[in-house]
Amino acid sequence: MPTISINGERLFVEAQTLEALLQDQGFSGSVATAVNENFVPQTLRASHQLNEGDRVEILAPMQGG
Amino acid sequence: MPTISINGERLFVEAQTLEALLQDQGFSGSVATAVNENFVPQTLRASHQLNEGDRVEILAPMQGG
Amino acid sequence: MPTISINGERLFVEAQTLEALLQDQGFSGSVATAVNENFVPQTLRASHQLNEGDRVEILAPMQGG
Amino acid sequence: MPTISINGERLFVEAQTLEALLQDQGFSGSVATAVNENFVPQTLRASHQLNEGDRVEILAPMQGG
Amino acid sequence: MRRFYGEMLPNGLMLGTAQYPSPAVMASAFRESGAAVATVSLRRENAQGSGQVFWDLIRALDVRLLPNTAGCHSAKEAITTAHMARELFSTDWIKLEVIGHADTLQPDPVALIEAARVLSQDGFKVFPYCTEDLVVAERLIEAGCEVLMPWGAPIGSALGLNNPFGLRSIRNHFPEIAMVVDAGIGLPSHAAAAIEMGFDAVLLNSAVAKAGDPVSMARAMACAVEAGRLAFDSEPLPARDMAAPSTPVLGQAFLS
Amino acid sequence: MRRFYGEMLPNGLMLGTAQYPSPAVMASAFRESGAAVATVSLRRENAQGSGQVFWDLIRALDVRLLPNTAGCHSAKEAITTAHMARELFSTDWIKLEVIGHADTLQPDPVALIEAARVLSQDGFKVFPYCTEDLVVAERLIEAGCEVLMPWGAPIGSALGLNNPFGLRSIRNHFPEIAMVVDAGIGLPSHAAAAIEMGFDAVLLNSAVAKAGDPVSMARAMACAVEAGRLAFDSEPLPARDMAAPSTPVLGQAFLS
Amino acid sequence: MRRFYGEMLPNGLMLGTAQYPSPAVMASAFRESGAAVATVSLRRENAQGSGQVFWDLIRALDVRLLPNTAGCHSAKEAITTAHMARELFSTDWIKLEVIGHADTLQPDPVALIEAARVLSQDGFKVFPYCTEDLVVAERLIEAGCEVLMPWGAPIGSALGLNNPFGLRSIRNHFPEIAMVVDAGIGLPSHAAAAIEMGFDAVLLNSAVAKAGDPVSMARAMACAVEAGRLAFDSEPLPARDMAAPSTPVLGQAFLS
Amino acid sequence: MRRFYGEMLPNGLMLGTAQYPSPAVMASAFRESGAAVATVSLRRENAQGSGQVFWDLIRALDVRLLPNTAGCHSAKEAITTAHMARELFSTDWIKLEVIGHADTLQPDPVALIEAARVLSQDGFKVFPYCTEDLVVAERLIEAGCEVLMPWGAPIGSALGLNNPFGLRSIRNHFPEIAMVVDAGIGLPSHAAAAIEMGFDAVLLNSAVAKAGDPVSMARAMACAVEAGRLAFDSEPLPARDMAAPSTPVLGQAFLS
Repeated sequence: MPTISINGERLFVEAQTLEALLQDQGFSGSVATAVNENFVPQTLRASHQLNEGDRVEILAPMQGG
Repeated sequence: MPTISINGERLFVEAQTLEALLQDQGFSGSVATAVNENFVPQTLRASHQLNEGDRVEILAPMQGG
Repeated sequence: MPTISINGERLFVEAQTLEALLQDQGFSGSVATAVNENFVPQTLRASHQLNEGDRVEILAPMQGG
Repeated sequence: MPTISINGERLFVEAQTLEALLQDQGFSGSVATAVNENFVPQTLRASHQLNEGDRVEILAPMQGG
Repeated sequence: MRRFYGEMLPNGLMLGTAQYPSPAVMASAFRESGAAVATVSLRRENAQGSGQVFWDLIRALDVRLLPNTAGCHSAKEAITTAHMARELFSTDWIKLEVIGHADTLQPDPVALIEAARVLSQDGFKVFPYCTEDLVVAERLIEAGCEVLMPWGAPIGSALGLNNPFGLRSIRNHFPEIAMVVDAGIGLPSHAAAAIEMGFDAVLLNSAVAKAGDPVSMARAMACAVEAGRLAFDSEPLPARDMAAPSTPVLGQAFLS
Repeated sequence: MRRFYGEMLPNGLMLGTAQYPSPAVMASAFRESGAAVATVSLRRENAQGSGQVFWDLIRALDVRLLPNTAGCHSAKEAITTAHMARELFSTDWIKLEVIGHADTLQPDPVALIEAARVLSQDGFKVFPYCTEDLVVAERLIEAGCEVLMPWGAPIGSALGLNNPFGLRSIRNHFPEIAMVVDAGIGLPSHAAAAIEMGFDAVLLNSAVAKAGDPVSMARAMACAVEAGRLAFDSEPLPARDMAAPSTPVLGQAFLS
Repeated sequence: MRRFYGEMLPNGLMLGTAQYPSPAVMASAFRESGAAVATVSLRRENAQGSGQVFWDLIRALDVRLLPNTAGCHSAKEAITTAHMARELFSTDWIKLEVIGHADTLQPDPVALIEAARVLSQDGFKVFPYCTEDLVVAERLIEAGCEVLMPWGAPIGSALGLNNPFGLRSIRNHFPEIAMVVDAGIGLPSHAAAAIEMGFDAVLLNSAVAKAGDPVSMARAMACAVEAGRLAFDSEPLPARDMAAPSTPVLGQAFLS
Repeated sequence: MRRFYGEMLPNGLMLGTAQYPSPAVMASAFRESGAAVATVSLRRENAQGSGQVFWDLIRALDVRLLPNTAGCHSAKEAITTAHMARELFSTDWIKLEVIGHADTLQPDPVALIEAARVLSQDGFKVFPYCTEDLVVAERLIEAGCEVLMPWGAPIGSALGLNNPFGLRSIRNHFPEIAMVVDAGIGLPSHAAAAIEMGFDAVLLNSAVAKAGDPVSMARAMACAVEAGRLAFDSEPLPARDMAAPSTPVLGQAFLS
């Protein structure tokens, strides 16, 4: 069971893929993902295996200038 | 028969009053008048006697900034 | 014995002339004088009679910009 | 006998070294040298062999802002 | 936006009527810009009544008129001209110009104050064309003026606001007085800047009439005045020397 | 007005979405101003999906989106963020920000050029936030940028156009390139001046969002941009040092 | 450098004598700067003769005196003060100040012209403190003034030259008249800029007297005036919009 | 005044040696101005040894030399030139110029940083000619530069300080770094203003060499730099918006 960081917070997770992680953590809306500072497109989330120590970023739209 | 200046031009005129002068010279529209650098209102033109050497100014609307 | 004002202060004075006034009041250095807002040159101070209510100004050099 | 370029001009020269080239060409004052865009210090001129096609720059002090 | 002698204007754009390529272009410029006020002048009429054509045109614009005393070099001349204008244009508004310097058309402050006093007493509502001089402004107000028209720059120069400090100063020293920046405006940014400073209106002529396309430039100026007015009423963000992010820094991702 | 990567925009106003008192005020500011483009950003989402509310709001605006890479301090970070933004906002437009100086948020020219090159090759349409530096501009264009976004002044400063010479220079040296003055604009007169110089658009945020009344300030900026655009297209009267009368001097009466 | 009523001054620095931390500092400031002229004033003397100390000090400076009429609000008051000053300081030079606005100490142009006329007829050599107004300038010259002293900015503001256009204009319109920029100068660069424009001198006081180190600031101003004078006489390179290399491009090496 | 790589200079004037009407005039300009530093360059020598005449002349000036890499368009070229200059002029000081834009001679920031890093590691004391860009400045400092030379305006333009905000900003952000305003200075008031802002020196060439009288202009610049230095060290009176009398109002006479 890998320890990964999601948006800077360390968690023990059961999910093996990025897709599963998003579902387990309850992210349902429009988000974009990166693992270890590399973009992971939506279409590759299901096949993207998570490894111990991965740093996952899950971003959503926000206000900007 | 007095010699007066109308808008800077010297003329012999028969008119005795400012009103008559305007009629004789064919001014029919909206004009304002001054004699010898003093304003003569429309209402006083009929009673305003012209004298030898008078300087009459007859002004009309024009463009301005 | 006239009441006059010297530099804004009212005083009873015995002096009859501006010259005498300056001496009585102890002004000895370089000053210029005005009475009732009119300049009184040094050469006329001796002959300048003071009257009741006169406003005397006695000015000296000062800093200025 | 190599063909080299000196300050942009192509020449057939007999000199085998940079030092010899300077002497042959009559450069006697304060100059600095580069061959093929690399600086060649004064101390290395005697040992710097010239090759066919070398581009030699010989620079002197000039006005500058 | 302050009232002009008690009168509310629909907007802060005053437009001159001189120097257009044609009367039709002038009429379009007024229509398209919706200018609140048109400045007009007087000239010697000839027997053909050529001034009447302009008069008919100007009445059709259906806009508030502000006659001027352009070209007058003395108080006396300006006063007589003002009286003639009042009768001719049926308005007691008068843009008082007394030229003091032939080259720059800069106003003569002494004659201006004198003429303003006489005309105010005669019931005129005087709009004096002046500089940003605070003391002259105070004298004009004492003379009865409820409106001031300081220049931005010399007439026809299109230089904009030459002395922003002086204009801010005159604007701030007389908070009750309606003020129009007259002369020198060449671009919409100049007009907007004047209104942003707190001026109630701008008066311009050559910037519009002598542009390549006077009609669209007239619209540009109307937009600029509206922009300035809205901004003035919106309590703008004050300028500051230091920088700040305009995107909140919370929740920043670490992707590096 | 030049095209932006081949696309014609209805007007030259680009508006940020940050720092408004409320989402409703933001939405009104967009509606009232008719801004052609809205800038947006990305942040870490939480499980409650709080970013989705903003997303729904922004889609309802029905406006072209321009996501930014605000907060990125390296090329790598900006590139990853750009990819995430492209997927999330379904647009290949990206406002490329690579912060080089923490205080002033000034861009890092070296990293900016590098990121612009990579992203252009990846099919992005890059809008780089840059300074008025001509050489950096040339490198950005070589890197594939068809649009440049030089600053007016530091972000959030409201100082306007700090270096008019530099801005005129960058505008004139690359006549084919669409350019947006981004950052520093505080007042409508600043926005109008930028467009009058030949810039195609302005991008602003805090001047609107942090005004006392953001909605009317948004309208003010829209008016200013329109004013600048009309003026630029109207061939304005050139400024000149000397003065000229704006009333014709023919037929001048002698009343003195 | 023009003459002042026929008199050649050794340099273009005129310095006030007010507001120094101490009389000794003032004396050093004059010595170190070599100022050509000292402005002085008048005040009510008391029986202790406290004005005499200053008088002794000022005579020891061995510098041309220019008494002022500071604090006068009417022509009458200024005229009387001028007469008193002439007697007291044994000079017919008078810096004519007639305050028109209490806050800003801006001159009253009407009273100024009147007082200048009366004093000129009384044989005074009038140095009127005025604004950059061309028409007032012309009236002052007609009144007999051969020198004008337009302000740079309000007295004591240290803002420098608020209206460079106006100052250039007044300087260029009256090429025969000696002119001094009086008031508002805060830094040497302001003083140098005034002289570079063609002004003959600057008059300043608080910039020196209220600096942390008045003596070295006085020297700074002397250097600045000299710099401006030398530059004006050296036919400076005109500014131009485009760039040019300052190193000749002939014989450029190819090292790349 | 900060040290330049540990070295104290007698004053803050650096003067170029190009474009003078004659060598004799150049020599006089240096003698009369007492400039602390002379910039020099390199060019292709011919067999007649014409560069040696200049070299003899320059050594006779007895002034610190600062060779430049003018005309170099790449880091490589600048580095090679720097090495040649170090040997030729026997100094490890180098004014690093890497041209990025042929017209304006604006520096290429990327190549500049690269060359600065290599040269610093090679023991050079690099004086990089740069813009007012804070981020480039920071990179240059990281690369080993202890001195920066931001431009005032394009080389040879005589426009002065185009972006005072940017110059103040770079000056204030790196308080430990010695800085020279290089390029664009046309008048003594520009030079004085730079020093007043806190810059340690100015470098100029065409303003002096191409003035009608280069020698007196050189003196003017020396005076201006001294004026600025004295003022900076004298704690100047801060500017303020409002006005204050510079004559004490106590004891004011009543003469009206």
